[in-house]
Amino acid sequence: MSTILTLPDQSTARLPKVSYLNKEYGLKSWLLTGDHKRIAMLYLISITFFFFIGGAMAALIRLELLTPVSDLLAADTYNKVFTAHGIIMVFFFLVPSVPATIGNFLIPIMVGAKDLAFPKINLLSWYLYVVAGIMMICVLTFGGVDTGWTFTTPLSTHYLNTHVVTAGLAVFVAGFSSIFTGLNFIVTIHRMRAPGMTWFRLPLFVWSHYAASILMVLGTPVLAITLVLVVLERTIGIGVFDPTKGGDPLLFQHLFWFYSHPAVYIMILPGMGVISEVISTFSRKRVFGYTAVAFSSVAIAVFGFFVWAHHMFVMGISNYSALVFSLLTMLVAVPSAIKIFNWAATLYKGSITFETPMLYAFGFLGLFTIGGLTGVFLGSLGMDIHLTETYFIVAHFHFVMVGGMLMAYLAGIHFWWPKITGRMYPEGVSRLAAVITFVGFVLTFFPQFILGYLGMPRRYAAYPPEFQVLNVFSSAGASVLGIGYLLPLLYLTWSLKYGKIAGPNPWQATGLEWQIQSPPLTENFAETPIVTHEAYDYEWLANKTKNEVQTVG
Amino acid sequence: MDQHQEQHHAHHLHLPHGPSEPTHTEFHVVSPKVYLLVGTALLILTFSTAAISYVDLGVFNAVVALAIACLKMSLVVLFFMHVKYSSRLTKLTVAAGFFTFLVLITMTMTDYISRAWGRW
Amino acid sequence: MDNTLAAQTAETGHLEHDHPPFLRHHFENLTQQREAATFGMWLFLLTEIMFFGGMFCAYLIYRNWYYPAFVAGSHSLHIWAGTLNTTLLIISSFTMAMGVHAAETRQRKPLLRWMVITMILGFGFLCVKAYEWHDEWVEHHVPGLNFSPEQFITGTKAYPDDKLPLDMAEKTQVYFSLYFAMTGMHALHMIIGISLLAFLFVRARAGAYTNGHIAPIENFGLYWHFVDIVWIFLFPLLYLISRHQ
Amino acid sequence: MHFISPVLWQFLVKWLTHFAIFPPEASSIAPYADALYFFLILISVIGLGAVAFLVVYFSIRYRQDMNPVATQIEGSTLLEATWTIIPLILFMICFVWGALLYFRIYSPPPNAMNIYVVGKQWMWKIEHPGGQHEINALHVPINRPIQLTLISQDVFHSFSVPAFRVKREVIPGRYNTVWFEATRPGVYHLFCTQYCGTLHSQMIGWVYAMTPEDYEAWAAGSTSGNSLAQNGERLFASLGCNSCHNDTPNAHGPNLGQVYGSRVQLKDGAFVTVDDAFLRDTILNPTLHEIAGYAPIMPTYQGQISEEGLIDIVEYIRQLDSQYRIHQTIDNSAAQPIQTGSTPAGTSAPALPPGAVKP
Repeated sequence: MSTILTLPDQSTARLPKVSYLNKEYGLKSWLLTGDHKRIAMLYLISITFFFFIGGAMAALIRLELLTPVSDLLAADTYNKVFTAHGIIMVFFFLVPSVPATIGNFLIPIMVGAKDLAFPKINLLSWYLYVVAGIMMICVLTFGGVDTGWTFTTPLSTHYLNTHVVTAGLAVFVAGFSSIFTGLNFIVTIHRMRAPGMTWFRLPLFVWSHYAASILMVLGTPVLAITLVLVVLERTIGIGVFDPTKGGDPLLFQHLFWFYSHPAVYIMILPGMGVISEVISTFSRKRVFGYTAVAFSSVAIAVFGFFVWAHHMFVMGISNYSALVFSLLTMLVAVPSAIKIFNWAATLYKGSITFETPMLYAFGFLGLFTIGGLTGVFLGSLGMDIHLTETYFIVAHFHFVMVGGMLMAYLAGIHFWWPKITGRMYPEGVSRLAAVITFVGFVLTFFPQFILGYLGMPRRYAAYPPEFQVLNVFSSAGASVLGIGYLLPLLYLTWSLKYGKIAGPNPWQATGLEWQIQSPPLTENFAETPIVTHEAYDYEWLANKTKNEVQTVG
Repeated sequence: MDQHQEQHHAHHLHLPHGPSEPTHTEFHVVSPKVYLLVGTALLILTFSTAAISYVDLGVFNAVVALAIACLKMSLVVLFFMHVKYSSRLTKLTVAAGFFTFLVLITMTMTDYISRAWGRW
Repeated sequence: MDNTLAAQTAETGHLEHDHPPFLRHHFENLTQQREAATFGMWLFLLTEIMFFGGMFCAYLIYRNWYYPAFVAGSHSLHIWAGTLNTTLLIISSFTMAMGVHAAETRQRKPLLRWMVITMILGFGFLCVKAYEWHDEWVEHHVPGLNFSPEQFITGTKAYPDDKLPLDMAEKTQVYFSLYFAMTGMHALHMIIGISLLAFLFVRARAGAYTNGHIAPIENFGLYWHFVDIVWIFLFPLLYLISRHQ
Repeated sequence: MHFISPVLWQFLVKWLTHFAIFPPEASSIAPYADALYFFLILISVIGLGAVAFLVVYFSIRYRQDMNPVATQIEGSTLLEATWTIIPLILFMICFVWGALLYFRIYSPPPNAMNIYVVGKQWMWKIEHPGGQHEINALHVPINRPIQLTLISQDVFHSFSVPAFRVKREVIPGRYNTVWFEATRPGVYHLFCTQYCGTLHSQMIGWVYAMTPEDYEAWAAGSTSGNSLAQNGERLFASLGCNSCHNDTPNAHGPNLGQVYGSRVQLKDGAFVTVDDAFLRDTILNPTLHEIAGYAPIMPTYQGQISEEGLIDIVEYIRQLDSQYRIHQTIDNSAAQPIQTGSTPAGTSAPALPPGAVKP
């Protein structure tokens, strides 16, 4: 199979003498760094750690659901396990996944800046994440928490005796870590762009991070105050959500979902940015309808704030209000559809190759399309009544979050791995991992759609025996999926030492980040770049390469 | 003010600092007289809102109280926080904050208000 | 940089500015640094709007539901304390604005003076607030800890006609829950503000912010004014509900 | 297979006999829900098919071997408009269809038979008007609309019968309602679908849809003796409700006969329809619903009546206008010495128009 991969001559190639990785040595130079690339690496390590903890929880869930009775785990243990899975995966993996690692690494480079606007706040953001993570680990160590990641009142405030307060505060702190990341991105994108880098020359990766950052900055504080109120209600007993004191528990749902619905866009938008870059690079073609894709990100961010009550259609919100929220939900589906079709159209008359990031991106396209379309099932009022709170919704958001975001995350990690480390990952085994992940994913989560329509409720430790066959399929798929996630961990680690030297631009991509050495210098650019071309301008790249060859010749 | 902006740009013309967009701040030093004036107005408004609350205006008590609070807020935002002299970007940021806050309130209220209308 | 944009890189950029010590390496120039700092602060204030926004939203809903309870709860607060505190905060906002002005005009002594006055006023606010909270504790108005609707059934001292039926009197708990959550969060912001101010004061005494590097003072001013604005809304919403009844 | 591994064979048999991919259609709503479901699947298949076709076709046609040099294309406003408007139209169809179904599921017909459901950790308590009490089981006749009035005693629960395609959150402090009409006799799952604590997965039960004859037989055989309304009547008297709500000329409270379903005017001038939720709330929070023309003297009964007791009283007041109620009360009044001296409201003179001012 043909490839666009162009590596320097391995016999003479060396990693650059000076780069962000080896400018300083020692633990202190990492833990007190202001360099966005080093902070991205700190995030990458901590996020991977939490991903595998959350993954272990998922494995336990799937093992327990292999049989209809609650035999491997007792009901209360099961509840703690799925709560830990939810909280860790949402707040400690998905929300920071692409933005805090790849985004942190690339946003300043892509806009042509030396660093994010506030390096110290960037570092603070990581420390907050670590503090929150340690709190969460403490919660798990000292007995867990069983509220579900949704912290539903009055269950969480009055009816549980687990570590709800600590878990709530952990999420609160993690929320501030996310706010600081988003704030830094917005300021950087507005204020730190290199000369000539106009808004419409920005890569779509930057646009989607901009949109996600808006959601982080405006949505997260509402979650923060909601959790503060839950904690106050639990500790001293104020009565904002407590029905026995006159409060309305539905208000908690409103405030919680005011953040937590936009949060799914926080999770998916950066992934969409990765997909734009990858598809463009591997079809050697500018993204079809750049403006449409850019503005659809912003549209998702704006509309994302208007749809939260679709999580509450059966809860007893007013029927009029349900109508409004359902209508708006249908509208927010449109920008996602626009993106999908634009990515598909980008392939048209391209020159397509199938390296690992592209395979993950194809996986993203398929799975995210299914995830998005099943979202329409759930946004459609009458259908939502039957499907909500069942495995259908579990399958739906896993298709979006795992099939979408995680695929995009892996696509991004592979795509920028040579830039981050200066070395290539092994192509063959990584293609295999991409295929395994896709197959395992479909096998795991597709049966759950059927289970959901059959009516199997979510968060059940035990279930009626007629659901077993599909659950066994799902658990079998999960073990395949597990292999699919372990493989990259192994071969990426291997490649740190044994991978081929990548050179500055192995993919012949157009982004600013590919025009500098891999791994980059601490200050990214030796001289402030002046941007004269649009994003994805392959002709500019071809001319530039030709000129260089001529100069050298 | 335009003139001032031009000067500012002229001054930095030789420095590449991001693409030129009409959002760059000019740093305007507000005279203490303005602060004193605004501060006095705020105090007067404070005492008047406290006093007016003792007058029965029906539903307008709440309206007047909130109107005065909004007026006070505008004074603080425009003068103490320099938004009147700030870039369009700052103004847009402030507006975005209030817009999202209003979205939170109005969209939540669609539920609470229409719940009282009954089933359909 | 073997394969870079060097050919197209501007010759300018590094040449003529005089690198003051407070210009961070990743900014091109001071304007960019100051703009970024101000913009970042505004974005942070945006998050603060939404943080308090959640509570204001709850307030709005429950005030509509339990209006008589909110009236009675509001009547039990000391209007003099509320007005005094509003006055203190507004004056402190003024002094802070003057402090920023002093930093802008590079006058160290006035800057220090205004900062001290601001700190004292903020501290005065907290003292009054503490007095009020103590009062409410004595009156058994703290929901969850020692709440009793008694006073609202029999009528308060200031408003003896405020006699609520038991079910509505119980709902004053919602009012006081919001009251303590909102004033508590506000006071927390005040405490953080005063601590920051103390830190800035120490730095300013060493001349840190009168050398043209005014962003920290300016941004702290924004924060302080924001906290003032929150109180500007809390005052009528909590203290001034239907005082004429 | 069985000669390879008997255990595996055993599992396989067990699985295949317990295997389902589609839930039974057992209510009048189910076909409508399924129709929308299949429509949505159709749209999804078309959408996914379109994307998959484009991606696969382009990947083959324009792979690097076939097309070494890409043609740069800016975009196309026409195409953008196409794939904005077509999905928008499809999604709007989904919205309207879904909204119509929502209307159907959450608007009980007026002649529905009412059954009360109380959720608590971790069981369903079902109260039939005839006085049958069930736990984790619900017996209903087929071909008759059944309305459920749901409330939780503690946390959020959710009442879900997949075979009927209905679900409603059961929340504390407020009645929610849902209705269905079973069409096929059988035994169907009843789930709590909102996570409600440790034994959430044990909060399950069965719905028994029975022919009307079987249902009659079951109802007659399982009654506890007193109907809910009768219990309610006793509670009504023992709490002293009838000292005000007694329809005498000097009564302090509104007459409750025929009040259910009527529109009453509140002090602030608004009109509300008296339904279960309103009745329950006026008993607990009378100050929130002061009726025009009456002094606000009703005390709250918060903390004095259990949810079941409230259901009894609500059901009693609900029955106060029907022939059923009058006959039952007259028949039973002799047999019930607990009956206090004052006249039960239901048996007294016809009610004044609701909300009207007493002379």
